Amino acid sequence: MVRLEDTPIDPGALLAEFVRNRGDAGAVVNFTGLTRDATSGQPVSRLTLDAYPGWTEKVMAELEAETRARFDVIDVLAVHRWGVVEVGQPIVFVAVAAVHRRSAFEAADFLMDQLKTHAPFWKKEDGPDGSRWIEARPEDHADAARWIQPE
Amino acid sequence: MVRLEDTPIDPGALLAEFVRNRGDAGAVVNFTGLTRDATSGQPVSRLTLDAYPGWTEKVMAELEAETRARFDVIDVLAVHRWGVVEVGQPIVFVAVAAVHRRSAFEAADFLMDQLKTHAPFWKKEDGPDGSRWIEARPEDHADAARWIQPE
Amino acid sequence: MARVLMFGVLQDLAGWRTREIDTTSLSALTDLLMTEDAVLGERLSRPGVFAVVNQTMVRTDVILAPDDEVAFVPPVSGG
Amino acid sequence: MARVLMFGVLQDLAGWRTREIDTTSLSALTDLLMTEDAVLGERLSRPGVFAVVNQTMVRTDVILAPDDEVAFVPPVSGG
Repeated sequence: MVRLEDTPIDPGALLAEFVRNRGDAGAVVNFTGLTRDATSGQPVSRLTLDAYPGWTEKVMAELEAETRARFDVIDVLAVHRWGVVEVGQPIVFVAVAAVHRRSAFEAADFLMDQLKTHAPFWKKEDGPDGSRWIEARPEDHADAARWIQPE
Repeated sequence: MVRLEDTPIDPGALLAEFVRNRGDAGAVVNFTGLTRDATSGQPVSRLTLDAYPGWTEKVMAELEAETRARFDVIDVLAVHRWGVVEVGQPIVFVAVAAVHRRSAFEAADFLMDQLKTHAPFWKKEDGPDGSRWIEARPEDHADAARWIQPE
Repeated sequence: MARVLMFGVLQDLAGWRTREIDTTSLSALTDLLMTEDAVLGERLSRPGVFAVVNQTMVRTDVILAPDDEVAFVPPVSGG
Repeated sequence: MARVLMFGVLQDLAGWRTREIDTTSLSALTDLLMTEDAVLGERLSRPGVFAVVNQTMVRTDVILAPDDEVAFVPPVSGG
Protein backbone atom coordinates (compact mmCIF):
# COMPACT_ATOMS: atom_id res chain seq x y z
CA MET A 1 0.00 0.00 0.00
CA VAL A 2 1.13 3.58 -0.62
CA ARG A 3 -0.01 6.73 1.13
CA LEU A 4 0.66 10.43 0.61
CA GLU A 5 0.21 12.42 3.84
CA ASP A 6 -0.01 16.17 4.36
CA THR A 7 0.14 15.88 8.16
CA PRO A 8 2.98 14.50 10.36
CA ILE A 9 3.58 10.75 10.08
CA ASP A 10 4.23 8.59 13.15
CA PRO A 11 6.81 5.83 12.43
CA GLY A 12 6.14 4.06 15.75
CA ALA A 13 2.41 3.78 15.11
CA LEU A 14 2.97 2.73 11.49
CA LEU A 15 5.44 -0.01 12.51
CA ALA A 16 3.20 -1.23 15.36
CA GLU A 17 0.32 -1.63 12.90
CA PHE A 18 2.53 -3.22 10.22
CA VAL A 19 4.00 -5.95 12.49
CA ARG A 20 0.64 -6.84 14.09
CA ASN A 21 -0.49 -10.46 13.55
CA ARG A 22 2.31 -11.38 11.17
CA GLY A 23 2.62 -15.08 11.94
CA ASP A 24 3.32 -15.56 8.21
CA ALA A 25 6.35 -13.25 8.08
CA GLY A 26 9.55 -13.75 10.03
CA ALA A 27 11.16 -10.50 8.96
CA VAL A 28 10.10 -6.85 8.80
CA VAL A 29 12.53 -4.20 7.57
CA ASN A 30 11.64 -0.55 7.95
CA PHE A 31 13.28 2.61 6.66
CA THR A 32 12.39 5.97 8.16
CA GLY A 33 13.77 9.11 6.51
CA LEU A 34 14.02 12.23 8.67
CA THR A 35 14.68 15.89 7.91
CA ARG A 36 18.30 16.60 8.74
CA ASP A 37 19.44 19.86 10.34
CA ALA A 38 22.16 20.25 7.71
CA THR A 39 22.90 19.20 4.10
CA SER A 40 26.49 19.24 2.83
CA GLY A 41 27.44 21.36 5.84
CA GLN A 42 24.69 23.95 5.21
CA PRO A 43 22.24 24.43 8.12
CA VAL A 44 18.62 23.64 7.31
CA SER A 45 15.82 25.10 9.38
CA ARG A 46 12.96 23.35 7.60
CA LEU A 47 11.98 21.55 4.45
CA THR A 48 9.06 21.95 2.07
CA LEU A 49 8.11 18.97 -0.07
CA ASP A 50 5.99 19.63 -3.12
CA ALA A 51 4.00 16.73 -4.61
CA TYR A 52 1.43 16.23 -7.35
CA PRO A 53 -1.46 14.49 -5.58
CA GLY A 54 -2.89 11.85 -7.88
CA TRP A 55 0.20 11.39 -10.01
CA THR A 56 2.54 11.07 -7.01
CA GLU A 57 0.49 8.18 -5.56
CA LYS A 58 0.22 6.61 -9.03
CA VAL A 59 4.03 6.54 -9.43
CA MET A 60 4.50 5.37 -5.81
CA ALA A 61 2.08 2.50 -6.50
CA GLU A 62 4.04 1.55 -9.65
CA LEU A 63 7.28 1.48 -7.63
CA GLU A 64 5.58 -0.64 -4.95
CA ALA A 65 4.33 -3.06 -7.64
CA GLU A 66 7.84 -3.33 -9.10
CA THR A 67 9.20 -4.11 -5.62
CA ARG A 68 6.62 -6.86 -5.10
CA ALA A 69 7.41 -8.30 -8.54
CA ARG A 70 11.19 -8.39 -8.01
CA PHE A 71 11.41 -9.69 -4.43
CA ASP A 72 9.82 -12.51 -2.48
CA VAL A 73 7.82 -10.36 -0.06
CA ILE A 74 4.52 -10.66 1.78
CA ASP A 75 3.60 -7.02 2.29
CA VAL A 76 4.87 -3.54 1.44
CA LEU A 77 3.91 -0.15 2.86
CA ALA A 78 5.25 3.23 1.72
CA VAL A 79 4.06 6.44 3.38
CA HIS A 80 5.42 9.79 2.20
CA ARG A 81 4.92 13.26 3.66
CA TRP A 82 4.41 16.36 1.65
CA GLY A 83 4.09 19.99 2.72
CA VAL A 84 6.22 21.69 5.38
CA VAL A 85 8.36 19.29 7.44
CA GLU A 86 10.30 20.55 10.46
CA VAL A 87 13.87 19.38 11.22
CA GLY A 88 13.98 15.94 12.87
CA GLN A 89 10.52 15.01 11.58
CA PRO A 90 9.83 11.95 9.39
CA ILE A 91 9.53 12.45 5.62
CA VAL A 92 9.18 8.86 4.46
CA PHE A 93 8.37 5.50 6.02
CA VAL A 94 8.86 2.25 4.11
CA ALA A 95 8.19 -1.21 5.57
CA VAL A 96 8.54 -4.66 3.98
CA ALA A 97 7.45 -7.99 5.46
CA ALA A 98 8.95 -11.23 4.14
CA VAL A 99 9.52 -14.81 5.23
CA HIS A 100 13.28 -14.33 5.34
CA ARG A 101 15.24 -11.23 6.21
CA ARG A 102 17.43 -11.10 3.07
CA SER A 103 14.38 -10.43 0.84
CA ALA A 104 13.03 -7.89 3.33
CA PHE A 105 16.32 -5.95 3.46
CA GLU A 106 16.78 -5.99 -0.31
CA ALA A 107 13.20 -4.99 -1.10
CA ALA A 108 13.22 -2.06 1.36
CA ASP A 109 16.61 -0.91 0.05
CA PHE A 110 15.38 -1.16 -3.56
CA LEU A 111 12.11 0.66 -2.90
CA MET A 112 13.91 3.54 -1.14
CA ASP A 113 16.33 3.92 -4.06
CA GLN A 114 13.37 4.02 -6.47
CA LEU A 115 11.42 6.54 -4.37
CA LYS A 116 14.49 8.80 -4.12
CA THR A 117 15.04 8.87 -7.87
CA HIS A 118 11.56 8.38 -9.37
CA ALA A 119 8.79 9.43 -6.96
CA PRO A 120 7.32 12.86 -7.83
CA PHE A 121 8.48 14.98 -4.91
CA TRP A 122 10.34 18.28 -5.05
CA LYS A 123 12.26 19.39 -2.02
CA LYS A 124 13.02 22.95 -0.92
CA GLU A 125 15.33 23.63 2.01
CA ASP A 126 15.13 26.81 4.08
CA GLY A 127 18.38 27.94 5.69
CA PRO A 128 20.09 31.12 6.85
CA ASP A 129 20.88 32.09 3.22
CA GLY A 130 17.30 31.63 2.04
CA SER A 131 15.61 28.78 0.21
CA ARG A 132 16.98 26.39 -2.37
CA TRP A 133 15.43 23.59 -4.40
CA ILE A 134 17.22 20.22 -4.10
CA GLU A 135 17.54 17.46 -6.66
CA ALA A 136 18.35 13.79 -6.04
CA ARG A 137 22.09 13.48 -5.21
CA PRO A 138 24.51 11.69 -7.56
CA GLU A 139 24.75 9.00 -4.81
CA ASP A 140 20.99 8.47 -5.11
CA HIS A 141 21.29 7.79 -8.83
CA ALA A 142 24.30 5.53 -8.21
CA ASP A 143 22.33 3.62 -5.55
CA ALA A 144 19.40 3.17 -7.93
CA ALA A 145 21.72 2.02 -10.74
CA ARG A 146 22.79 -0.96 -8.58
CA TRP A 147 19.45 -2.60 -9.36
CA ILE A 148 19.54 -2.30 -13.14
CA GLN A 149 19.60 -5.80 -14.60
CA PRO A 150 21.28 -6.57 -17.91
CA GLU A 151 18.64 -7.01 -20.64
CA MET B 1 22.82 0.02 23.27
CA VAL B 2 21.83 -3.62 23.74
CA ARG B 3 19.03 -5.03 25.86
CA LEU B 4 17.93 -8.54 26.78
CA GLU B 5 14.21 -8.69 27.64
CA ASP B 6 12.22 -11.46 29.29
CA THR B 7 8.86 -9.76 28.64
CA PRO B 8 7.24 -8.87 25.27
CA ILE B 9 8.98 -6.17 23.25
CA ASP B 10 7.05 -3.42 21.46
CA PRO B 11 8.63 -2.51 18.08
CA GLY B 12 6.41 0.55 17.61
CA ALA B 13 7.38 2.05 20.96
CA LEU B 14 11.06 1.21 20.41
CA LEU B 15 11.07 2.85 16.96
CA ALA B 16 9.14 5.91 18.19
CA GLU B 17 11.75 6.44 20.92
CA PHE B 18 14.67 5.76 18.55
CA VAL B 19 13.63 8.31 15.88
CA ARG B 20 12.79 11.06 18.39
CA ASN B 21 14.86 14.28 18.03
CA ARG B 22 17.19 12.93 15.37
CA GLY B 23 18.00 16.14 13.52
CA ASP B 24 21.52 14.75 13.10
CA ALA B 25 20.46 11.54 11.29
CA GLY B 26 18.66 11.42 7.98
CA ALA B 27 18.18 7.67 7.93
CA VAL B 28 16.90 5.07 10.37
CA VAL B 29 16.76 1.39 9.37
CA ASN B 30 14.99 -1.08 11.60
CA PHE B 31 14.75 -4.85 11.50
CA THR B 32 12.06 -6.65 13.51
CA GLY B 33 12.17 -10.45 13.70
CA LEU B 34 8.89 -12.22 14.48
CA THR B 35 8.04 -15.79 15.45
CA ARG B 36 6.73 -17.52 12.34
CA ASP B 37 3.86 -19.98 12.41
CA ALA B 38 5.90 -22.49 10.38
CA THR B 39 9.55 -23.39 9.71
CA SER B 40 10.46 -25.38 6.59
CA GLY B 41 6.77 -26.31 6.25
CA GLN B 42 6.46 -27.57 9.85
CA PRO B 43 3.80 -25.78 11.95
CA VAL B 44 5.13 -23.96 15.01
CA SER B 45 2.83 -23.17 17.93
CA ARG B 46 5.38 -21.30 20.02
CA LEU B 47 9.04 -20.70 20.52
CA THR B 48 11.25 -20.81 23.59
CA LEU B 49 14.49 -18.85 23.49
CA ASP B 50 17.14 -19.75 26.00
CA ALA B 51 19.84 -17.17 26.81
CA TYR B 52 22.73 -16.83 29.24
CA PRO B 53 22.04 -13.52 31.00
CA GLY B 54 25.32 -11.70 31.50
CA TRP B 55 27.21 -13.44 28.72
CA THR B 56 24.45 -12.91 26.16
CA GLU B 57 24.48 -9.13 26.72
CA LYS B 58 28.30 -9.14 26.70
CA VAL B 59 28.41 -10.79 23.25
CA MET B 60 25.58 -8.56 21.95
CA ALA B 61 27.56 -5.49 23.10
CA GLU B 62 30.67 -6.80 21.26
CA LEU B 63 28.62 -7.22 18.08
CA GLU B 64 27.19 -3.72 18.48
CA ALA B 65 30.72 -2.31 18.95
CA GLU B 66 31.90 -4.12 15.80
CA THR B 67 28.95 -2.63 13.88
CA ARG B 68 29.80 0.89 15.07
CA ALA B 69 33.46 0.36 14.15
CA ARG B 70 32.74 -0.89 10.61
CA PHE B 71 30.01 1.51 9.50
CA ASP B 72 29.52 5.26 9.61
CA VAL B 73 26.57 5.29 12.01
CA ILE B 74 25.26 7.65 14.69
CA ASP B 75 23.37 5.24 16.94
CA VAL B 76 22.62 1.52 17.28
CA LEU B 77 20.01 -0.29 19.36
CA ALA B 78 19.56 -4.07 19.62
CA VAL B 79 16.81 -5.53 21.81
CA HIS B 80 16.41 -9.32 22.03
CA ARG B 81 13.68 -11.36 23.72
CA TRP B 82 14.27 -14.53 25.63
CA GLY B 83 11.83 -16.93 27.26
CA VAL B 84 8.56 -18.10 25.73
CA VAL B 85 7.53 -16.17 22.59
CA GLU B 86 4.13 -16.77 21.01
CA VAL B 87 3.65 -16.98 17.21
CA GLY B 88 3.57 -13.54 15.56
CA GLN B 89 5.38 -11.89 18.47
CA PRO B 90 8.67 -9.98 18.11
CA ILE B 91 11.91 -11.78 18.99
CA VAL B 92 14.47 -9.19 18.00
CA PHE B 93 14.49 -5.47 17.22
CA VAL B 94 17.53 -3.77 15.68
CA ALA B 95 17.67 -0.08 14.74
CA VAL B 96 20.49 1.96 13.21
CA ALA B 97 20.60 5.73 12.70
CA ALA B 98 23.03 7.24 10.17
CA VAL B 99 23.46 10.38 8.11
CA HIS B 100 22.89 8.48 4.85
CA ARG B 101 20.69 5.50 4.21
CA ARG B 102 23.34 3.22 2.63
CA SER B 103 25.30 3.04 5.92
CA ALA B 104 22.09 2.51 7.90
CA PHE B 105 20.94 -0.38 5.67
CA GLU B 106 24.35 -2.06 5.66
CA ALA B 107 24.92 -1.72 9.39
CA ALA B 108 21.47 -3.15 10.28
CA ASP B 109 21.95 -6.00 7.81
CA PHE B 110 25.43 -6.76 9.20
CA LEU B 111 24.32 -6.63 12.85
CA MET B 112 21.40 -9.01 12.17
CA ASP B 113 23.73 -11.49 10.44
CA GLN B 114 26.08 -11.34 13.43
CA LEU B 115 23.29 -11.77 15.99
CA LYS B 116 21.90 -14.77 14.07
CA THR B 117 25.25 -16.56 14.01
CA HIS B 118 27.05 -15.34 17.15
CA ALA B 119 24.64 -14.10 19.82
CA PRO B 120 24.13 -16.66 22.60
CA PHE B 121 20.50 -17.68 22.07
CA TRP B 122 19.13 -21.20 21.72
CA LYS B 123 15.78 -21.66 20.08
CA LYS B 124 13.28 -24.45 20.71
CA GLU B 125 10.16 -24.76 18.55
CA ASP B 126 7.00 -26.44 19.79
CA GLY B 127 4.83 -28.06 17.13
CA PRO B 128 2.34 -30.91 16.70
CA ASP B 129 5.19 -33.46 16.76
CA GLY B 130 6.71 -32.11 19.97
CA SER B 131 9.67 -29.83 20.56
CA ARG B 132 12.89 -29.46 18.64
CA TRP B 133 15.98 -27.34 19.12
CA ILE B 134 16.98 -25.22 16.14
CA GLU B 135 20.43 -24.12 15.04
CA ALA B 136 21.32 -21.20 12.76
CA ARG B 137 20.45 -22.11 9.15
CA PRO B 138 23.13 -22.57 6.47
CA GLU B 139 21.72 -19.38 4.89
CA ASP B 140 22.47 -17.52 8.14
CA HIS B 141 26.11 -18.58 8.00
CA ALA B 142 26.27 -17.71 4.29
CA ASP B 143 24.77 -14.28 5.03
CA ALA B 144 27.34 -13.68 7.79
CA ALA B 145 30.19 -14.81 5.51
CA ARG B 146 29.38 -11.93 3.12
CA TRP B 147 30.99 -9.53 5.58
CA ILE B 148 34.32 -11.34 6.04
CA GLN B 149 37.06 -9.08 4.75
CA PRO B 150 40.29 -10.43 3.27
CA GLU B 151 43.12 -10.12 5.81
CA MET C 1 -8.80 25.25 -22.04
CA ALA C 2 -6.10 22.95 -20.69
CA ARG C 3 -5.42 23.00 -16.97
CA VAL C 4 -1.71 23.75 -16.59
CA LEU C 5 0.23 22.97 -13.37
CA MET C 6 3.76 23.90 -12.29
CA PHE C 7 5.71 22.01 -9.60
CA GLY C 8 8.78 22.65 -7.48
CA VAL C 9 11.18 25.29 -8.76
CA LEU C 10 8.98 25.79 -11.85
CA GLN C 11 6.16 27.08 -9.67
CA ASP C 12 8.52 29.56 -7.99
CA LEU C 13 9.81 30.77 -11.38
CA ALA C 14 6.34 30.99 -12.96
CA GLY C 15 4.78 32.68 -9.96
CA TRP C 16 1.71 30.47 -10.28
CA ARG C 17 0.77 26.83 -9.67
CA THR C 18 -2.37 26.44 -11.79
CA ARG C 19 -3.67 28.27 -14.85
CA GLU C 20 -6.30 27.58 -17.47
CA ILE C 21 -4.68 28.12 -20.88
CA ASP C 22 -6.29 27.98 -24.32
CA THR C 23 -4.12 25.70 -26.47
CA THR C 24 -4.30 22.78 -28.93
CA SER C 25 -1.06 20.86 -28.38
CA LEU C 26 1.78 20.44 -25.92
CA SER C 27 4.26 22.10 -28.28
CA ALA C 28 1.95 25.10 -28.76
CA LEU C 29 1.53 25.37 -25.00
CA THR C 30 5.29 25.21 -24.39
CA ASP C 31 5.93 27.84 -27.10
CA LEU C 32 3.36 30.13 -25.49
CA LEU C 33 4.93 29.75 -22.04
CA MET C 34 8.42 30.40 -23.43
CA THR C 35 7.29 33.54 -25.25
CA GLU C 36 5.52 34.83 -22.13
CA ASP C 37 8.44 34.24 -19.75
CA ALA C 38 11.98 33.69 -21.01
CA VAL C 39 13.36 32.64 -17.59
CA LEU C 40 10.65 30.03 -17.10
CA GLY C 41 11.04 29.03 -20.74
CA GLU C 42 14.78 28.38 -20.36
CA ARG C 43 14.10 26.18 -17.33
CA LEU C 44 11.33 24.25 -19.11
CA SER C 45 13.77 23.34 -21.88
CA ARG C 46 16.42 21.89 -19.54
CA PRO C 47 17.14 18.17 -19.51
CA GLY C 48 15.20 16.37 -16.78
CA VAL C 49 12.17 18.69 -17.00
CA PHE C 50 9.15 16.78 -18.29
CA ALA C 51 5.51 17.25 -19.14
CA VAL C 52 2.89 15.01 -17.55
CA VAL C 53 -0.40 14.92 -19.46
CA ASN C 54 -3.40 13.48 -17.64
CA GLN C 55 -0.99 11.88 -15.14
CA THR C 56 1.17 10.15 -17.74
CA MET C 57 4.68 11.38 -18.52
CA VAL C 58 5.00 12.32 -22.23
CA ARG C 59 8.21 12.73 -24.21
CA THR C 60 6.75 13.68 -27.57
CA ASP C 61 4.24 16.30 -28.69
CA VAL C 62 0.59 15.48 -28.02
CA ILE C 63 -2.73 17.03 -29.04
CA LEU C 64 -4.49 18.66 -26.08
CA ALA C 65 -8.26 18.47 -25.71
CA PRO C 66 -10.26 20.80 -23.47
CA ASP C 67 -10.15 19.53 -19.85
CA ASP C 68 -6.74 17.91 -20.34
CA GLU C 69 -4.37 18.44 -17.44
CA VAL C 70 -0.75 19.30 -18.25
CA ALA C 71 1.87 19.41 -15.49
CA PHE C 72 5.47 20.55 -15.85
CA VAL C 73 7.79 18.77 -13.44
CA PRO C 74 11.48 19.31 -12.64
CA PRO C 75 13.84 16.47 -11.59
CA VAL C 76 12.55 14.73 -8.44
CA SER C 77 14.11 14.62 -4.96
CA GLY C 78 11.99 12.30 -2.85
CA GLY C 79 12.44 10.97 0.71
CA MET D 1 33.15 -26.03 43.72
CA ALA D 2 32.63 -24.68 40.22
CA ARG D 3 29.19 -23.47 39.21
CA VAL D 4 28.26 -25.44 36.07
CA LEU D 5 25.52 -24.28 33.66
CA MET D 6 23.90 -26.04 30.72
CA PHE D 7 22.08 -24.21 27.91
CA GLY D 8 19.66 -25.13 25.15
CA VAL D 9 19.56 -28.78 24.15
CA LEU D 10 22.33 -29.56 26.67
CA GLN D 11 20.03 -28.59 29.53
CA ASP D 12 17.31 -30.90 28.18
CA LEU D 13 19.79 -33.79 27.86
CA ALA D 14 21.40 -33.20 31.27
CA GLY D 15 18.10 -32.72 33.05
CA TRP D 16 19.51 -29.77 34.99
CA ARG D 17 20.54 -26.17 34.33
CA THR D 18 22.86 -25.41 37.25
CA ARG D 19 24.98 -27.64 39.49
CA GLU D 20 27.82 -27.06 41.91
CA ILE D 21 30.57 -29.56 41.01
CA ASP D 22 33.89 -30.14 42.80
CA THR D 23 36.61 -30.05 40.13
CA THR D 24 40.05 -28.60 39.41
CA SER D 25 40.11 -28.12 35.64
CA LEU D 26 37.85 -27.91 32.60
CA SER D 27 39.13 -31.25 31.26
CA ALA D 28 38.51 -32.96 34.62
CA LEU D 29 35.00 -31.49 34.70
CA THR D 30 34.25 -32.62 31.14
CA ASP D 31 35.59 -36.15 31.90
CA LEU D 32 33.37 -36.35 34.98
CA LEU D 33 30.26 -35.25 33.02
CA MET D 34 31.00 -37.75 30.24
CA THR D 35 31.43 -40.61 32.72
CA GLU D 36 28.21 -39.70 34.53
CA ASP D 37 26.07 -39.44 31.39
CA ALA D 38 27.15 -40.92 28.05
CA VAL D 39 24.39 -39.25 26.01
CA LEU D 40 25.23 -35.80 27.39
CA GLY D 41 28.92 -36.63 27.02
CA GLU D 42 28.57 -37.45 23.33
CA ARG D 43 26.76 -34.17 22.74
CA LEU D 44 29.37 -32.16 24.69
CA SER D 45 32.09 -33.55 22.40
CA ARG D 46 30.37 -32.49 19.17
CA PRO D 47 31.82 -29.70 17.02
CA GLY D 48 30.22 -26.36 17.78
CA VAL D 49 29.70 -27.10 21.49
CA PHE D 50 31.88 -24.83 23.61
CA ALA D 51 32.72 -24.09 27.22
CA VAL D 52 32.40 -20.56 28.53
CA VAL D 53 34.41 -19.91 31.69
CA ASN D 54 33.56 -16.76 33.64
CA GLN D 55 31.77 -15.45 30.56
CA THR D 56 34.70 -15.94 28.19
CA MET D 57 34.65 -18.68 25.56
CA VAL D 58 37.58 -21.08 26.02
CA ARG D 59 38.96 -23.55 23.49
CA THR D 60 41.77 -25.09 25.56
CA ASP D 61 41.89 -26.63 29.00
CA VAL D 62 41.88 -24.21 31.94
CA ILE D 63 42.41 -24.55 35.68
CA LEU D 64 39.18 -23.97 37.63
CA ALA D 65 39.19 -22.13 40.94
CA PRO D 66 36.33 -22.33 43.44
CA ASP D 67 33.56 -19.87 42.45
CA ASP D 68 34.44 -20.13 38.76
CA GLU D 69 31.41 -20.35 36.49
CA VAL D 70 31.54 -22.86 33.64
CA ALA D 71 28.79 -22.90 31.00
CA PHE D 72 28.38 -25.44 28.22
CA VAL D 73 26.75 -23.95 25.12
CA PRO D 74 25.52 -25.58 21.91
CA PRO D 75 25.55 -23.80 18.51
CA VAL D 76 23.53 -20.57 18.65
CA SER D 77 20.30 -19.71 16.82
CA GLY D 78 19.51 -16.07 17.59
CA GLY D 79 16.78 -13.74 16.32
